[in-house]
Amino acid sequence: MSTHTPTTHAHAQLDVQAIRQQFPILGEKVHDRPLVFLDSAASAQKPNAVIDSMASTMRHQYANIHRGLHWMSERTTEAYEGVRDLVADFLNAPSREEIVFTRNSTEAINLVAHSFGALLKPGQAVLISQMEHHANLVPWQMLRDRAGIDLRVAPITDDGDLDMDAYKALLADGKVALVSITHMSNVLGTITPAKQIADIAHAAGALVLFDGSQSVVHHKTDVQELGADFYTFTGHKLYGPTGIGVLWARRDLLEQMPPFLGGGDMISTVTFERSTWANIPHKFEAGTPAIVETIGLGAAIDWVSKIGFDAIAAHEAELTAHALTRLATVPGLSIVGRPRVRGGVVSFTMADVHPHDIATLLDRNGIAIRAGHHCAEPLMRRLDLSATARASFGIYTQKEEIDVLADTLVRIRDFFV
Amino acid sequence: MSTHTPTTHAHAQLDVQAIRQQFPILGEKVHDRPLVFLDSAASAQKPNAVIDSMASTMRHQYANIHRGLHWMSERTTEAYEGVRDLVADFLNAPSREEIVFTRNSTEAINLVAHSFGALLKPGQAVLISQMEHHANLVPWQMLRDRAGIDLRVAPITDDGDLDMDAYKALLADGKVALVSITHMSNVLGTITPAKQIADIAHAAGALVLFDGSQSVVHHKTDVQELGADFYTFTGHKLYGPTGIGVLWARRDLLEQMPPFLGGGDMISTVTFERSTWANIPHKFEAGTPAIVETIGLGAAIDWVSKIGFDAIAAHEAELTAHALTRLATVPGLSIVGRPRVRGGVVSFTMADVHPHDIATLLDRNGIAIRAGHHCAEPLMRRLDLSATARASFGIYTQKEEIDVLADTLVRIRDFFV
Amino acid sequence: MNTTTAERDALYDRLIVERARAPLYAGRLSAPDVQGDGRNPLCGDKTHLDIALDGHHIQDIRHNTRGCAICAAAADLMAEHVRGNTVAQALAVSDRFRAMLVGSPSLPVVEAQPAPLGALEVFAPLQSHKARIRCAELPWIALKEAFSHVDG
Amino acid sequence: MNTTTAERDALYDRLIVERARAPLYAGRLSAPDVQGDGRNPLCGDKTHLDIALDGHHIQDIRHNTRGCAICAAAADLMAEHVRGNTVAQALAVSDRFRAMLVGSPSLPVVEAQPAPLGALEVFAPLQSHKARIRCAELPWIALKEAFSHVDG
Ligand SMILES: Cc1ncc(COP(=O)(O)O)c(C=O)c1O
Ligand SMILES: Cc1ncc(COP(=O)(O)O)c(C=O)c1O
Repeated sequence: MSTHTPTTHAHAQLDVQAIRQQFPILGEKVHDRPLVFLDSAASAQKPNAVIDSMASTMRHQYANIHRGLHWMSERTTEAYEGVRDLVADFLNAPSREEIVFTRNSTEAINLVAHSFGALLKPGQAVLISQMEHHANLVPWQMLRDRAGIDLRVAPITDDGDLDMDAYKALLADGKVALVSITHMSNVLGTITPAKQIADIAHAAGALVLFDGSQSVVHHKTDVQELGADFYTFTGHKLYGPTGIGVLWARRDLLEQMPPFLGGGDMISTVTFERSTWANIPHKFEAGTPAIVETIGLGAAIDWVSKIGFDAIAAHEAELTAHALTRLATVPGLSIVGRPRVRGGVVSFTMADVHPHDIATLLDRNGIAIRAGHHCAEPLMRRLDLSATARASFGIYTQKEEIDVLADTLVRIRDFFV
Repeated sequence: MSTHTPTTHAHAQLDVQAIRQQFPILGEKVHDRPLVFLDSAASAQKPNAVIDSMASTMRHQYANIHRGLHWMSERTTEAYEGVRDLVADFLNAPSREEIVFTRNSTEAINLVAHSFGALLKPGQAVLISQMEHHANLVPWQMLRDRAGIDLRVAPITDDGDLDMDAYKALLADGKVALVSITHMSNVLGTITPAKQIADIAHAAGALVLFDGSQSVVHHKTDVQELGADFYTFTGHKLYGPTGIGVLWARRDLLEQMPPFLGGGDMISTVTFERSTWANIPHKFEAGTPAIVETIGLGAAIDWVSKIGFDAIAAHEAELTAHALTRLATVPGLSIVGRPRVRGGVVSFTMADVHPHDIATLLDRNGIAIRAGHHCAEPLMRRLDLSATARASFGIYTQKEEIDVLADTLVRIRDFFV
Repeated sequence: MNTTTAERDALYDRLIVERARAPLYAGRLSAPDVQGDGRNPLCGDKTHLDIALDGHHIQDIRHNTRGCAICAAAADLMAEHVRGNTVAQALAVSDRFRAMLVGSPSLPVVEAQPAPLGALEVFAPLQSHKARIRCAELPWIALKEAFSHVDG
Repeated sequence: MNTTTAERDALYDRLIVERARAPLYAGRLSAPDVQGDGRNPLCGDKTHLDIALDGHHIQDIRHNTRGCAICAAAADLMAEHVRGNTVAQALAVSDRFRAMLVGSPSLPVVEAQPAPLGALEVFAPLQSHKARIRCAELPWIALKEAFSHVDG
């Protein structure tokens, strides 16, 4: 953090080679070919900074946290709680107590569906969109079936943008208590107009949750500027460890919400008759947390912050533009989604070649992409597709890798047609 | 696994020095003194085998699992799912599909309280004991308050054993649907007579869950032999990573239980109207799991299995006997709990010296123990104590460390009296 | 795809690609005796089978498949293979096919005449692409489903 | 504890150990004007304060503490320190004491006459034992609670 060199937006430039050196896995071969990893939207690879911070914690300074009075425990507690400060900074949250650590985005959204959901009354509604990941759909269906609330779905346009008029109309009757919408689609790449979404929601008396799983990776996130009430993300897509995610929520909401999981660390006092809850955020963190992974997430945030989102966003914009141009030259290829603002995720289909065959054949050439419904089945149905192929780009992606992708796609198509 | 050398019970002997070499942290100094780590019951230290397996996964073979069609994803899926086989073996579970990965024991018990709890009717009861960790108490209180079930508490004897007559009596009316009891107390060291507990529960028509958080570390666990219906444990106490725990449950129970968290990977099909669930165990694993931590847990289980529970149990029995003898010579010291069968956990108090002062003063001498209510407040109240000091032993603990503990306690007592 | 790459892709044997593109047993039967369906929600692959029986023999079989090349070719080659078989024979082939895909140790010796897999062996390379095995299995799941209505 | 170890344990200053063992301000007042309670559920530490006021001055104060040496000594030394103070002065000391424990940067300069901590400085080493800070703070929490019933 201290060595952070400010980069101005105009001159932000990544030294991709230097960055790639920090990801040992990028030197691996797959089927005797150099690995071309274009699946970062599913999960990003980890830099040495993250791997080493986790290993070093376990080698030199580890013990269970919060309840220990000894040195190892106090130092580990400091490291763990220090990451809460880092995450609060990272999201520009008003306070560190508003940061709750979870396993992943999925658990963060489930926590809200459970604990905020417990405050909802039958007849109230939750509003999601047609392009949600199952993580931001299934928990609300389960809440609907449990609590008798309404679940509404805002449509998207054929380009893959949120249909803002329809969105507004769905809020009109004032029954929507919570809008829960992705900040970036993991299929279409759409970056949603979060500030506008929040303003409209608030005007209609609804709160708003953004699923930031994809978006926090690509640009600077400021929950206050966005006007969010809840925000979630997941460590493993942010070059961090698996097993760690984040829920940010406004203090007053966290304070009102009943706890989610019960157990150690989330209580104030316990008798057999009744228990009282710890203050936020601890009320929502039951049991021994993912200590080492939280520390690893801190290392990831430090690492990303040093590079800076100006440089990252510029790099990814360039890659995405290049990909859209190059893929357009592949015969029979169609890009899925043409949103107004997009991140580094490009879905496509190819006439006469099923996405699964594309993925397997690319893999035989060392190229890792994803194919399927991307945990967004209802979106697939909206697009009238059963699956897409998806290439996604990270901090370490090189333009040349996109060229290899495009060239190989041409050969695959020749093979099939 | 393949290099596992069978050890007979009689000759099982640990080479503690060789084992200590594998734990880099044990070479650290605290306040200029060599670390004496007697807090393994809170969380164990990690051997190189675990640290290296996690680092190596992130360096050489990592991607998101289950949905990927490329090499990195398929290999990572194999590694992750391979740990399910290992854990099934470790517990002698009838089938791998009965192993559900969670964050920790706490989440595992919450999962049961939520999903099995959803099958209970008002008037039915859950029976716990007086010596439960908050993790096996608070989730049942929350269920009680949510679902109108009864929560019963089986008393313990003054020695710290489960009062078997009282236990039986509490089951007599046939209303208890589930007995949820620890397999080893984290405060008293009591190893409960699990098989007998299960037999009595079953005879009364109740199912039984054992909280194995402490016990799996010390001896071989066989869920079939115990007659358990649910069993939980937590990776970080088993020399494994944080962020990973295990629920084992009988297949028919898992199949009946509704899901816990909703999201990716736990579904079969999703429409906006309704979703259907994946087969077990996936139904209970929503979102991207703690992939690297699961692989690390596999490394821990491999490592422990190679050493063998005969050797581990013999070593810990010797340490515990030594500790009980040595601590008895410390003026003013009282051992808390004299259970019939015990594991490597010893709680104590000292006249005129508060456990917190003991812990801090030991820490100044490099000795890490725990002091407090150990997340078992109601047990403290039963014992009429506000806190205890607790030393706990692991595979790497040396007799000499217990001597250092006892000698330092004598000096601390002199200092205060 | 140039030769080098094509060689590397033994998985996509010419036969698979051809049958996926131009299946010989696609279509419907006008009066099927039994029908079966297979669906893989993960990728949207679907297959429908129409089967005409003559006693216990499979007299004719047609498939209607929407899916990847592996799935489409597996359906077509399955139809070709089991046509003329008895139901019991076809189910034995099914077991053998599955054993080949998951790379399980040889079947029990009690099986007197192991059903030969013939052209179906083009799918053997799936052993190292576990995630795609279900694509090749889907038609066989549909076949089993169809036969679940037949006793014999 | 031998000298070497005792030196290492600057945290447990003689004064702390003595006051924990033989407090000078333990007990109850027969007619307290205000009372305060502090409780740390984490370790069961408890303190009860009886305070006699003379206008805005703390005329007398007694504590009844069950807890660790840090907590017990903190209660006793607090009582000694604030006796004779005005309520406002005592609260200023409380802030200063807390600032010392958490090692926060110097208080705002607007504070004209920084209240001297005197003997309370024996708790400074807690800075590096964060988990024990609440032990020393507990009596001060009870004090604030007592004063919450006083305006001024
Ligand atoms: C007996 C017992 N049960 C449950 C737990 C909870 O384990 P975890 O915090 O890993 O969920 C612990 C450890 O803290 C324990 O000792
Ligand atoms: C938009 C979106 N939301 C939620 C998730 C769920 O993230 P996780 O699986 O880490 O909980 C993902 C990633 O899979 C995603 O892309």
